[in-house]
Amino acid sequence: MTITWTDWQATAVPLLLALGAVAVLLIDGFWRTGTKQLKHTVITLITGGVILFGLVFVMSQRDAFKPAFCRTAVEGPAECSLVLEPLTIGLWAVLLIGGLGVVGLSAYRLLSADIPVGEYHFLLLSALVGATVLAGARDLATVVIALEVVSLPSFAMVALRRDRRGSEAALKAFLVSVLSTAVMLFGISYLYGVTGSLYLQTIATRMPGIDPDLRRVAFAAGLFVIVGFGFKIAAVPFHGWLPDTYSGAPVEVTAFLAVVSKSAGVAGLLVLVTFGVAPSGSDLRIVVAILAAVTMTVGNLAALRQVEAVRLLAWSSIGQVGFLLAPLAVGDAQAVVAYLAAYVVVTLGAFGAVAVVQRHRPGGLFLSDYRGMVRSEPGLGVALVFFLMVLAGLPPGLAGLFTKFAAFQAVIDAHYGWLALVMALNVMIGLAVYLRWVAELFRLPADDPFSVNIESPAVGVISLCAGAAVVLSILPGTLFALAG
Amino acid sequence: MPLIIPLLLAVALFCIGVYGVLARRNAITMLMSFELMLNAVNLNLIAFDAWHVDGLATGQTLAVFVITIAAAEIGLGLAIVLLLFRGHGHVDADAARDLLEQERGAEQ
Amino acid sequence: MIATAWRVVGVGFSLLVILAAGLLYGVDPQQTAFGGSFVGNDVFITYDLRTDDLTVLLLAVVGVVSACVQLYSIGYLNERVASYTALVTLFTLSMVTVVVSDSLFLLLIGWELMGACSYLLIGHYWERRDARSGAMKAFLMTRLGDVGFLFGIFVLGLGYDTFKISELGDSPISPGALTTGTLLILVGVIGKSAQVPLQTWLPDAMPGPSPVSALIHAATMVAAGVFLIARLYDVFLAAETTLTVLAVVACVTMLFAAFCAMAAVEVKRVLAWSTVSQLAIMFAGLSLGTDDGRHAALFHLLTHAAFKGLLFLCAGVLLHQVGSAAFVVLRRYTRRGALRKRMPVTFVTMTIGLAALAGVPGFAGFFSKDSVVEAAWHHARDGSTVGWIVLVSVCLTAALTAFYCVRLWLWVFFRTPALAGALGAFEDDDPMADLEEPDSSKLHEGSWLMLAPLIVLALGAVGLGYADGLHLNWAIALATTVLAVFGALPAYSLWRRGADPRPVVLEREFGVDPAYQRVLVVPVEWLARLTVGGDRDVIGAYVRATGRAGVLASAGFRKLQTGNVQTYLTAAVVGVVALAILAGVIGS
Amino acid sequence: MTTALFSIAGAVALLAAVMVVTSRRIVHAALWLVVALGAVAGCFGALHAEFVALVQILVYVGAIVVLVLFALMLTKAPTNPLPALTTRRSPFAAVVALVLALILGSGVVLAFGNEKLKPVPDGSAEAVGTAVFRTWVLPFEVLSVLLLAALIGAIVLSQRTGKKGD
Amino acid sequence: MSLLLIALLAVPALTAAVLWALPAGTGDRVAAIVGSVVSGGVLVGSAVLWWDLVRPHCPCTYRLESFLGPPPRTLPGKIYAYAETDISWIPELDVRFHLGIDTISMPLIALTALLVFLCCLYSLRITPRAGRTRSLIALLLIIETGVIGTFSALDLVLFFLFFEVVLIPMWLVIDIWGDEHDRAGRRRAATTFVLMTVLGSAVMLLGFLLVHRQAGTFDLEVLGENPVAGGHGIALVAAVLIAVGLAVKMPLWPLHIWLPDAHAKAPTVGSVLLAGVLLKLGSYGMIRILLPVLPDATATIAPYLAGFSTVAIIAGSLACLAQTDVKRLIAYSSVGHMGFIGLGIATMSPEGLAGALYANIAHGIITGLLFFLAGGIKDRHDTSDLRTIGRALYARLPRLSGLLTFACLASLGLPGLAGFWGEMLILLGAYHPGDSLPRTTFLVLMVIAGLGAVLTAAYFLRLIRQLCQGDPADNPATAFAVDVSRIELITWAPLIVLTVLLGLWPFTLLDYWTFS
Repeated sequence: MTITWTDWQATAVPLLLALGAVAVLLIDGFWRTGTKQLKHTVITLITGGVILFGLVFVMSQRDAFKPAFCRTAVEGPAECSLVLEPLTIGLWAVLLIGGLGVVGLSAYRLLSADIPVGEYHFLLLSALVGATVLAGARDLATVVIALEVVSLPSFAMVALRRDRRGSEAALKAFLVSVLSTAVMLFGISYLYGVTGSLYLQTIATRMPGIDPDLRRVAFAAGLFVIVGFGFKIAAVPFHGWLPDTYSGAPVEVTAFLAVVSKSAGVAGLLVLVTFGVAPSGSDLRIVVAILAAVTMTVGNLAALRQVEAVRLLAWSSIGQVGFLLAPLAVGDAQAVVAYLAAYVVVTLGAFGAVAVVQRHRPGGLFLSDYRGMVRSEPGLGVALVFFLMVLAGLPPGLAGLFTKFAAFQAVIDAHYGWLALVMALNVMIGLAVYLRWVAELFRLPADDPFSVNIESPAVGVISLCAGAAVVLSILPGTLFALAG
Repeated sequence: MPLIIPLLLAVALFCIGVYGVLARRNAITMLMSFELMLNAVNLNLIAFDAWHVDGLATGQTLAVFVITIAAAEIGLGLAIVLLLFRGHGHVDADAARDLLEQERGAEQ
Repeated sequence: MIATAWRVVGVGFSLLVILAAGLLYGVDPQQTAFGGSFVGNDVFITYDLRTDDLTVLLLAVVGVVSACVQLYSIGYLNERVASYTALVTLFTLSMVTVVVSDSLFLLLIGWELMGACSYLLIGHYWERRDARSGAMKAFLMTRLGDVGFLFGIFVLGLGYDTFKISELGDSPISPGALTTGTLLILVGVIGKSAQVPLQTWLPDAMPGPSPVSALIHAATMVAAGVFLIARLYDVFLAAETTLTVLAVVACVTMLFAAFCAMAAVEVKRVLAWSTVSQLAIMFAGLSLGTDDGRHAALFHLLTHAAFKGLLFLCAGVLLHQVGSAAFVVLRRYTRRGALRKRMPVTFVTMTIGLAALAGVPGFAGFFSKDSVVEAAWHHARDGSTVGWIVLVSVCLTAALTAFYCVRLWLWVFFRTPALAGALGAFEDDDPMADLEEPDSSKLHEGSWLMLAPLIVLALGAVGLGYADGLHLNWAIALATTVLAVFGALPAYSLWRRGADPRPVVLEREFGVDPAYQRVLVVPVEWLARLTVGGDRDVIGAYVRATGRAGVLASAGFRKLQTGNVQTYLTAAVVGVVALAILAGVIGS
Repeated sequence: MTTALFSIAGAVALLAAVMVVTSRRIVHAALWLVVALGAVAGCFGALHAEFVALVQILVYVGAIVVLVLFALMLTKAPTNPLPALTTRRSPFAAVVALVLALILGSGVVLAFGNEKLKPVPDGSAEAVGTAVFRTWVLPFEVLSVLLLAALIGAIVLSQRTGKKGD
Repeated sequence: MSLLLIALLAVPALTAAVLWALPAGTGDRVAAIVGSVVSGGVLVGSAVLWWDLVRPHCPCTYRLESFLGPPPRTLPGKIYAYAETDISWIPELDVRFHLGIDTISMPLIALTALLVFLCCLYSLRITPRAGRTRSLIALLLIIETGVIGTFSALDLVLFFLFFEVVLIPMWLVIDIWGDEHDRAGRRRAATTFVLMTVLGSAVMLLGFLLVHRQAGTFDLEVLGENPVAGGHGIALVAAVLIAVGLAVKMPLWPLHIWLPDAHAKAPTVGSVLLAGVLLKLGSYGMIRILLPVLPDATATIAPYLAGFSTVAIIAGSLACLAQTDVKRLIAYSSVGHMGFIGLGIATMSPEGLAGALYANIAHGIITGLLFFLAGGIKDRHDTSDLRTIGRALYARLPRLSGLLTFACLASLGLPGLAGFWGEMLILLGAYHPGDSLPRTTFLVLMVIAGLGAVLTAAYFLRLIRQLCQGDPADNPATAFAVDVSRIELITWAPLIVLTVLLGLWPFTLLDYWTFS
C-alpha cells in the first residue's frame, strides 16, 4: 500500500498537531535564554497557532469526503482506517475548539507556576493528535491506540504538578483507564474472533450474517468495547475516578479532561456505535440507552448536594454525558455533535471562571465563595450564570436548550419513550443542580465580595466562550450544521 | 487442536487478572495483574488469528500493538506510582484518599 | 359632603323610579334589546328590557318603599352614611334591573347584585358578631339557591333556545327539561325568598339597620322570588310538578314560619318570620296555577310591601330610640306606658301595620289574604288537592298570624295586668333584670324625617286594600276573621295571665339551624382542614419526599464516592458483569 | 503435539498467574509474572506465532518486568511476606472474577466449543511486518506518538518539582 | 403590523438588557421610570395591534351567515393568524420563528402588557425592601417578553421556548425580592416553582415531539388544518403529555402544590404577574395546542381533565377555607379559578371555551387586583398572616378594605363583575359539552362546580369577615398604616374599572370568540 495524497490530506490535522507537539518540546528543551514569560507566550502562541491552523484546515474541508489508508477488500467496498467526512469534520472542529480554549486558559500567569510549560503543551497536543485520529478512525486497532494516545498524556498532565493530590488523581484515572483498555481489548479480540476483521465497516456488514451461536459472543464483545469507552467518558457505573481526578488535577487540566478528553471519548463511542459495533436495531443500543439513563440520573443526583464548584462541575459533566449518550444510543450523530459543541464551549467558559476564582482566592473551592458575584464582579458573574444556564438548557441558554431539544427529538423519533421520560426528569434535576450555584451568584455579597483584576487572557477566553455561546444561542442552526 | 483451549485459558487469565486488580492493594501488583489481562487478550488474538487462517496476520499484528501499548502504559504507570510514593510514602492504591470531598458547613 | 351627595342621589333615584312607574303606567307591553353576542352557534346572550303591568307594579312598590327608606335613613343613620346610602341606591337599582329585565342573564345580574348589596348592608354594623355571621349566612344561602337558578336558566334557555324571558314558552320543550328547569329556578326563588328549607338566613339577617330590613327583607329582595315566578308564570303553568312542589314548600313554610314567629322574643325577629310566612302565602297563591291565584299573590305582595315596610320602620324607630327591640328591654319602658305615650306616632302606625298583618278586616292585609284564600277556594272547589292544601294552610296561618301579632302588640305596648308584671316571661336567664327601671324620661319620638315615611306607609297599609276594587266574598271574609279572632284570643289570655309559654321546639325554630350547622358547616370545615392537610401531608409530602429522595440519593452517591480507587474498580467490574447479565436477558 | 505443548505451557501460565495474584511477597509475584508471561509466550509459539512470542519475551520479560522490579526497589518493597498485600475485599473480588469467568467461559464454550484450529506457520516476522507496513500504517504511526508521549510523560513525572525552568 | 408584534417582543427584552448595562450608580427610580415608559409603550403598542386586528380588512373577512340550517358546533381549529412572521430558524430541527396573533391571543397579550405596566408603575413608589429595583424591573420586562412571545408563538418549539423564558426571571424575582422574613422559605418556594414547571414543560416537550413524529411539523397553522387524528395510541400519549405539562403551569390539582408557596412568598409585583399572567400560559396552551392539534385525543382525555379541574375547584376552595395567610388564600383561590378554566376547556364546547377565555382575562385582572391589595396590606403590617394583622380593617384602612371587599366579590363570580361571565359560560359549556363527550359526566361535574362556586363565596366572605370586619376596639389602628396612597390608586384604578366594565359589558370580548 502506498500512501496517497488523500491520505496526507486526511491526516493533515493530526500530523500537524504531532509536528507542533514535537516543535514545542524542542523549543522548550533547547531555548534557555528567554524569560519565562516570553517562553511561555511563544509556546502558547505556537500551540494555539497549530490548533488554529488545524481548525482553518478543517473548515476548508467542510464538505469533503476522503477515505484514507484504504485497502481493497475481498468483497464489498474498500476498508479504510480513517475517513474524513462531515461527521469527522464536525468532531474535529469541536475537539480543536476545545483544545484551543484549554490553551487559552493555560496562558502565562494562568497556568499554575509549578507546571513545566513545554511538556504540558506537548502532552496537550499529543492528546489532541489522539483525539483527532480517534474521531476519524474506522478500524478497531486505530481506535484503541488513538484512545490510548488521548488517555496517557492526559494522566501525565493530571500529575504534572507532581504533588500529592495530582499523583493520587492521576493514579486513580490511570488504573481505571488501564482496566478499561484491557476490557475493551478483550472485547475487540472477541470481535475479531467473531468477524475476522478489525474494520468497523466490515464488522458491520458481517455482523448480521454470523452464526447464532456466535451472536452472543459478538454481543458481549460489543458490550465490552462500549464499556471500555464507558470508562473513558465516565458513564455510570464506571465514573468513580472522575470527581476525584477532576478535583485533584490543576483546573486547566480539569478543563482539558472535561472538554477534550471527554469529547474524544464521545467521538470514539459515536464512531463505534454508528459505524460498526451497534448498527441500527442492535440490542447494544438498548444497553447504551440504559447507560445513558443511569448516567444522567446518577450524575445529576450526585451533583445535587456538592458544595465545591469543581466537584459540582465534575458530577454535572457526568450528567451531561448521560444526555450525550441518549442521542448516541439512537445513532443521531448530528444531535451528538451539536450537544458536544455547546457543551464544550460553555464548559470551557465555566472552568475559566472557576480558574479565576481559585487563582485569586486561596481555598476558594466552594460555591459560597461565589456569593454575590453578579454584583461584585458583574461581567464574570453574568457570564458564569449564562454558562450554567446553557448547561441546564434553559433560556437564556438557548444553545443548551436546543441541543437538549435535539437529543429529545432523536430519542423520541427512535421510539425510546422511557428514555425521554428519564431525560425530562433529569432536566429538572439538572436545573436544581445549577440553580444552587446561580443562587449563590445572585445572593447579596458576603463580607469580602469577590472582586479582582482578571488577567486579560482569561478575560479573552471567557468572553470568547460567552460570545460563542450567545451566537450559538441565537443561531442554533450552526451547531447542527457542524456535523452536516 | 480445539479452539476452546486457548480461549478458555484466555478467559482464565483475564479473570485472574480481574481478581488481582480488585484484590491487590499495592499499585505495582495491580499493574502486574493488568499485564495478565492484556496477555489474555493477546492469547485470544493469536488463537483467533490461527483459527481464521488470517493471511493478513491481523491478530498477530494487533497483538504486537497490544504489547507495545502495554509497555507504554506500564512506563507511564510506574512513573505515576513513583510519584505517588514520593508524595505519600507508600504505593497502596486504596490508601490514597486525599481527594475525598471535604465536608463543610457552609451550606445552609 | 359625600354623604349628602349620596343621599340626594339615593332619594332622587327612588323618585325617578316612581316617576318611571308613573310614566310606564298603561303603556302597552313592549321589549327592547341592547347589546348581545353569540357564544358558539346556539347561545345568544343579550341584554333586553321590557315593560308591562308587572313591571309597573313592582317599580311603584320599589320606588315608594325605597324613597321612604332613603328618607327614613337620613334620620336613622349617622355613621358610614356614604357607603350605606350608596349601597341602598345600588340595591334599588338592582331590584329595578330585575324588574325591567327581559333577559335572564340581566335578571340574574340584578338578582345576585341584590344579594351582594344585602350582604353588605346586613353587615353594616360589622363590629357586631351577629351582624357578621348573619350577613355571611344570608349571602351564602341565597347564593346556594342562585346556583340552582343559574342551572335553571341553562336548562330553560337551551330548552327554549332563547334567553329572553318574553320568548320563553314560544317553542316546544321536552317535559323533562321543563320540569327540571322550573324546579331549578324554584331553588333560586326559595333561596332568595327564604322558604323552607333555605329559610334560616332571613331571621338572622335582622342585625342589619332596620330601614335595610324594611327595604330588603320585607318589600323588595325577598319579594323578587315572588316576582320571578309571576314573571315566568307561563312557563311554570306548564310544569305541574313544579307548581305542586311550590305549593308544598309554601304551605310548609307559612306554617313553619308562623310557628317560629310565635316564639320569637325580639320585634324584628317576629317580623322576619312573619315575612317568611307571608311570602309563603304569596307563593301559595302562585302555586294554584290560576290567574286568580297569581293576581291574589301580587296583590298580597303589594299590600305586604306596605305594611311590612311600615312595621320594620316602626321597629327601627323603637331600636333607634330605645336602643333595642327585644321584648325584654321594651317591656321595661312599657311598664309605665312610656312607649305609647312618648312615641304616639310609632304606636299608632305600628298598630295599623300589625292590624294589616293580622288581617283585621278593613286593613290591606285582610283583603289581599282573603283574595288568596278565595282563589284557593275556587281552585279547591274545582277538585284540586293543591287547592285544598293551600286553603287549609292559609287559613291556619291566618290564625297563627293573628296570634303573634296580638302577642307582639300587647307585650310591647301594654303592661300586663298579671302580678309582678309577669316577671319571668322573658327574663328567663336574669330575673333581677326586670327590677331595674330604665330612665324613660329621655325617651321621645323619632324625628319627622323618620315619622313621615311611617305615615305614608301606614296610609298604604290601610288604603291599598281598596286599590284592587272592593269585591269581598263575605263567607270567606267571615271565616278568616273568625280564624283571626281564634288566633288572637289565646294571645290575649296568655298576656292577661302574664305568661308567655314558648315551647322549646319553637324557640329553637325546630332546630333547623343547628342541624345545618352540624350537617353542612362542620363537615365543610372538616373537609377544609382535610384538604389543607392533604395538600401539606400527601401531595406536598410527595413533593418533599421527591426532594428529600434526591438529597438522600445525592448523599448516598457521595458516600459511595469513598476516595478508594479499588471501590471504583470493583463497582465498574460489577457493572460490567451486571450489564453482561442484563444484555443476556435482553438478548434472549 | 501442538495441543500437548500448548496445554503444558497453558497450565504453567495459569499456575503462575494464580501465584502472581496470590503471592504474599511482592518480589515473588513479579518473578511469577515472568514465568507466566514466558509460558504465554510458549503458548504463542505453540500456535505458530513465533514473532509475537519473540516480542513477548523481549518486551515483557526483557523490559516490562525489569521496569517493575526497578519500581519495586524504588518503592522500597520488602521481600518478606506481607499479610496486607490483598485487601479485605478479596473474597468478594474472587466471587466477581468467578462469576465473570463463568459467564465468559460458558459463552465461549457455547460459541466455539466445536471449532478446531490448525496452526499454520505464518507467524514470521515478515508476515507481521508486511501487515504492519501495508495495512496498519495509521495505527502504527499513532503508536509512535503514543510511545513518545508516554516516554515524555514518564520523564516529566519523574523529575523533581521546580528543578526545571528556574 | 408584524413588525409591531416583533417590537412588542423585542423592546422589553432590549430595555432589560440596557437596564442591566447601565452603570450601577444609576438610581432605581430611573429604572422604574424607564420600565414604566417602556411597558407603557408596549401597552399602547398592543392596543394599536388590537385595534388593527379587529378593524375590518379588505378583502373583507366577514363571516357569512350560513343559510343552510345551523352550522355545526366547532372549536378553534384553523388559525387565521394576523401580523405574521414566518422565518425558518433551525432548519435541521424543523423549527421556525413563526409568530402571529389572532383574537384568542390578542386580549391576553393586552392583559400582559397592562399588568406589567401597572407593576412597573407600582414600582415607582413601592418596592420590596431587599434587592435592587433596577434588576426587578428588568426581570419584569423579560417576563413580559416571554409571556407575549408564548401568546404569539405559532410554532410549538417557539411556544416551548418562550414558555421557558419566564422561568428563571420568575425564580429570581421570588428568590431575591420575596418575603424578607423567610429566606429559606422563599428559596424553597422559588425552587419548587421552577423545578415543577421545568419538569412540566419537559414533559410537554415530549408531547410536542410526538406530535412532530406523527405530523412532521411543529407549525401550528399547518397542524390546525391537518390535525393529528385518532384518539388513542401515540396521539393519546402526546395529548396526555402536553396536558400534564400545561396542567403543571396552570396549575390543576394535584399538580398545584408549587403555587401557594410561590405566590405567598413572591413580592407583590411577582405575585401579580404570576397569578395574572403566568398561569394563563397553561390554559392558553391547552386552547391553542391541545384542542386544534389533537382534537380526538383531547376528546378522550377531556372527561379526566374535567374531573381533575372540578377537584381543583373544590379542593382549592376548601383549602382556602382553612388558610390563615392572605396571600396563600388568594393563591389557593387561583387554583379554584384555574380549575374552572380547565373545566371550560375540557367541555370542548364553544361556550366552555369562550368562558375559559373570558375567565382567563377576568382572573388576570381580578386576581392581579387582589394580589396588589394583599401586597398593600402586607406592606402595611409587615406580615400577611391574618391572625397577626388582626381584624376590623374597615375601621383602620377603610378604602383599602373596601377595595378588598370589591375584589373579593368580583372574584367569587358576582354577576355584574368580570368574574361572572367566565364561570357562567363554563358551567353552560359543561351543561352542553362537545358532541363526543359523555354528557352525564359533565352534568355531574357542572353541579359539583356550581357547589364549588358557593364554596368560593364562602371563603371570600370568611376572609372579609376575619380581616375587614370585627370590633375596632380590639384591633386598634397602627400608627403608620396609611390608607390607599396615590400611586396605589393610580395602579389599581384600571383594574377596578376593567372589572366593572367586563362585568357589565361582556359582548365586545365575546364577539371575538365565535369559533366558526
